[in-house]
Amino acid sequence: MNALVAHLPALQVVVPMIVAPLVVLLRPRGLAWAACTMASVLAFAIAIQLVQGVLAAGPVSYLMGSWPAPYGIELKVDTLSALMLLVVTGASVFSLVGGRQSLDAQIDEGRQPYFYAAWLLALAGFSGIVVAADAFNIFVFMEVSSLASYVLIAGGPDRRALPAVFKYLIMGTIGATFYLIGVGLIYMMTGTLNLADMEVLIHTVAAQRPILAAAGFITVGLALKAAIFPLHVWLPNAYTYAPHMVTAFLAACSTKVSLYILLRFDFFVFQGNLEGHAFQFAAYLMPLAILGILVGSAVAMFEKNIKRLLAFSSIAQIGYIMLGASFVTVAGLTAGIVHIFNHALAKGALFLAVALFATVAAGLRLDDLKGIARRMPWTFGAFVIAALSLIGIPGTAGFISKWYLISAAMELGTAGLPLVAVILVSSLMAVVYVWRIVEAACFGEATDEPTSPASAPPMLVAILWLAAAANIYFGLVPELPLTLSGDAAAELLNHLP
Amino acid sequence: MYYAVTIATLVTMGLALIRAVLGPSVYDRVLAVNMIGTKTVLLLSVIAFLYGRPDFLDLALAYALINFIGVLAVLEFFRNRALRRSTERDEGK
Amino acid sequence: MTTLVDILSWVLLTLGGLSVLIGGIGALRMPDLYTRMHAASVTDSMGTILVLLGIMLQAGWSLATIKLIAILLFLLLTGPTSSNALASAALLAGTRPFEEADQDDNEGQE
Amino acid sequence: MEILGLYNYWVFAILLMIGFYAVIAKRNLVKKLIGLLLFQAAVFLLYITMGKVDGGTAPIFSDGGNAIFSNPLPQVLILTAIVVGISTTALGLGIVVRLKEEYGSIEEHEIQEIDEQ
Amino acid sequence: MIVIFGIFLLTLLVITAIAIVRTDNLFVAVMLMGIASLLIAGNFFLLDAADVALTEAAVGAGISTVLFLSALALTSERERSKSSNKILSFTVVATAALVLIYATFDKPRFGDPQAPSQMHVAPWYLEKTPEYIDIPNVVTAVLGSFRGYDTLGEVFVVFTAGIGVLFLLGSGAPLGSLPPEKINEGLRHHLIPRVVGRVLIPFILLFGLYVQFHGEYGPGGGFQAGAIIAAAIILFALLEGEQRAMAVLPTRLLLGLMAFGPLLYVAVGVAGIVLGGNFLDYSVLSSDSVKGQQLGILLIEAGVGITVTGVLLSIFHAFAARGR
Repeated sequence: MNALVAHLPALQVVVPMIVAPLVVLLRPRGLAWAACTMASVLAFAIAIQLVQGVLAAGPVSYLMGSWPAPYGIELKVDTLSALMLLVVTGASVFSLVGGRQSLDAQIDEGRQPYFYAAWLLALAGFSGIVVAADAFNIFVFMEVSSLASYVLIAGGPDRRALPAVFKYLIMGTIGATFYLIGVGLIYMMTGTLNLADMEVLIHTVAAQRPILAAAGFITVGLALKAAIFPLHVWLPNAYTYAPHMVTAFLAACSTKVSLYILLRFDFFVFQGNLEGHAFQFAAYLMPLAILGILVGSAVAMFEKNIKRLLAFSSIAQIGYIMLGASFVTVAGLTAGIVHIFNHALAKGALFLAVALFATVAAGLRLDDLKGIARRMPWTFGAFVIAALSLIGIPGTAGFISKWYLISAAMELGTAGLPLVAVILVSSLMAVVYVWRIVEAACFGEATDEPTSPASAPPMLVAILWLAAAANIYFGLVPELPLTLSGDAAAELLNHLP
Repeated sequence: MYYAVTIATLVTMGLALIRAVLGPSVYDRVLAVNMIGTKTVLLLSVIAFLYGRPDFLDLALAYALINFIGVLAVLEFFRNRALRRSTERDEGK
Repeated sequence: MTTLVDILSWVLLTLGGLSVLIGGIGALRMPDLYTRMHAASVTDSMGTILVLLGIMLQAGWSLATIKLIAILLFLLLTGPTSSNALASAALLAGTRPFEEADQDDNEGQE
Repeated sequence: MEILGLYNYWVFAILLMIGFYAVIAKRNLVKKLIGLLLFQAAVFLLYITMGKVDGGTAPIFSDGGNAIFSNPLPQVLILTAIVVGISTTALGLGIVVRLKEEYGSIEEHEIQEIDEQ
Repeated sequence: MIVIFGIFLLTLLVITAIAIVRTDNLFVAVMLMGIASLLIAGNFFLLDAADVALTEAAVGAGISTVLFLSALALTSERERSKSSNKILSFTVVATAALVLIYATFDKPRFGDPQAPSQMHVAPWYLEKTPEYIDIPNVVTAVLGSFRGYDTLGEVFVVFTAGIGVLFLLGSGAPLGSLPPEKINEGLRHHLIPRVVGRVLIPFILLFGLYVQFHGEYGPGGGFQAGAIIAAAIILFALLEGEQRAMAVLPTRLLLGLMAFGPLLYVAVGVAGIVLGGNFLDYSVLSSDSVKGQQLGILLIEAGVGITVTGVLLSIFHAFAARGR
């Protein structure tokens, strides 16, 4: 067993990869879900092991094929990637364990093996990005995860999923290709693909223009993938028409993985080396983050479909993460990174609740949800807890990130005051859109009784409550995510001169 | 002398490309694609010798083969289209 | 002996290059599909044979020559085949040869 | 020669522009995918160009004495990228075929109009 | 002189690209795309990238043309709408291009042996390949071993695309469920292509195997071989009809190939762990580390070839079956 511990970074990616082809071949269809869930749980366990290892002994490095680092491909798990692994694998486990009935209802039985294989590939792709320490390897796994995500989203029962996924495919591929151009330009000037090596070598490059262009291309490409305002146009429809469980999974981790690469590149590779890059980074991203927060929340206030509403809220939340990062201070980065974790908790739980609503309600417009609180009190209770966490009420996980964000903004002095105002205003907007759902659910009169009194799958309710409880737990005992993100922020900023 | 052949091949590729762009019918374009394909095979063979690496003739062989399959695929596409049109016409009546 | 082989191969290569070029010009300048195909086949068969034979003489007796023979055979088999398939497809689709289609003063030049 | 030395990079930029323009401006979905292929092909050209060494030959050892080889690494990367490109295209075409079946159209704005009704 | 040839090819390429964007006939655009692929592949060959040239030709001019044509047969071949918001698009595109051209002026000169990209990692590969792996083709060595993990990812990208298309379109109708008059006859009534094709297909398959196993010595490898073998079987399907091709290689078998390839690759990697090395460390596969590396590369190349063949044929059948 001890021998295997050294191989955990590789196994994190390899375990779902082995199971994916097997799932396609499984004969009795029901096994596909079971195999997929088991692989996911195993991946989650590996992630927990890695988090413990990183907290105890610092970053773990792994040499693929035993080739030394800049020549072969290196994997590296530090606190930031450990936190991301926890989010990615956790989201997968929660949605799979709870989501069986929901997925059975939305995906034909004959197509399920392909679907679950794609799920595992998405999981492998996200984990692969997070553990990679090689710029080109990140591209390869980015494509694995993207292609798998397209497949998952295209599984949506509504035909509108197809145009949505096509748009995502086009924009995602443009983003990935931009990233590839950036990596190519850096390689041209430094001759390496290893991130740590790049960081050292860019110092020695006299001519900065290609590097500057590379920074631009990589930032824009990843911003496309991460749906940073105004490059978010693919996101609302993709999230709305995907199968509910896919939305829960992807909303919790997919854009965040792209944000993770963005942070890694901008802080590790560029900021210490490009003159004034920290300032440019802040100057470009802060307005976009603020606009994203305000526009996302504002649109969410007027949306009629609950999934679309939550999708626009996601755009605002991505804005929070970027806002924290754009301070370029330890406090700001800590706030941003911890919000990756907390937002995954809140949004994941909300989408799980939406999946439960969908089993009973006729549709997912707010009008369809009238009176749902009386029909599904338990589900609704958990929904409200998660929504409070989204708003940032004290006692929930969301509060922690908002609190850190506000204190980080206060550190900036008077310049921070408008930012605090933005955060408060957008929180009020969140109150408004959450209230619209609550109002419809509690006080609306159901127009007609459901034709089939389908009962909510108990497993999903249990998982939902687990997620809601996690929102409260990490609101009261936030040490784990805070330690991880604090360390990660310090690590990222260590690279600044 | 290799250079002379290379230049002749390249110029012919250019001429065929003009034909492909001008058309006018799709068959002209297929013809042009086929021509460019065979000229690429010749080009590769000559350049392999120009570079002194005759082991790269494999590539020329692969190109010849891919080109053939491409042209047949196009013709199959035509045949299908003609079939589809005729069935559509039948259904229209 | 080598000089003789060299001269012979240069001649072949030159002739090959010329046929390739002439075919290319023909494919561009000829008035309709079928005549263009005629011109293209000059490059496809004559040009290919001459150029590849020329290279073969240069290569001498080696693995490269065998590969060149394979390429030559392949091109000689597939070239006319695709031309045939193309012409029949075009004919079936209703593209008429030049003299019937065009009524202008080009007629009768054949 | 100095100008020629950058010619490949300019062609890369132009090709990238053409492909990118087709992706953004064209409303036909198949045309968008074709544009995407061109766009990616441009990037392949960038990588392969940077790997070329004067007087070098392909990085495959042979008995001949030439000791200068071009850079193998960009070639490896592009092999992978070509495969990734065709995979994306195949999946995109699959989606286009399904769209045609569901909506009867492969024009972006027509699909949008159908959805809005 | 070679530089001039390259420039000429690139110029033709730009002309082709412009023609592709301007034509409103999608079919013509696909044909021109095939030409563009050949031109770009020819240019790769001039730039010393033999392996890439082979792949680009097999993929761009062969497989992608076939896939586009299959999709066009199911959709439509005319582009009905004009471009939208041209000015905005042009601004975005022009910005990107200006950034790139701005960056070119500090780039190392084309072909400069002192350029940083030739100095750091690359010489190590050229120097160490004979010592550690001892195969002539450095590209295969880097692809299979030094950066074998990337190639693993690539195989899974292909696999994902395969299951994606099968998920969207289904794997095609099983044999015998169609009324006989509906069975696609292919080009069977065209006697000449059929006879010639029949003669050629065995040789093409043989050539595919040659490319597969010769990849360590010359240009080639699993991906190119997979594409060539798939192309040969697609040729068979075109000449003899879809149904006969499916009878030779039923969809179930293709699915098996598709899943077996990645599994073989991962299994080789895991064998590295089991035998005491790291993941994808082939040197532990045999008592002699060089032999182990060669064995590992042989096996993973086989995995790549199997995956690519299976996936490409599955995708082709999925498209073809949709048309019935």
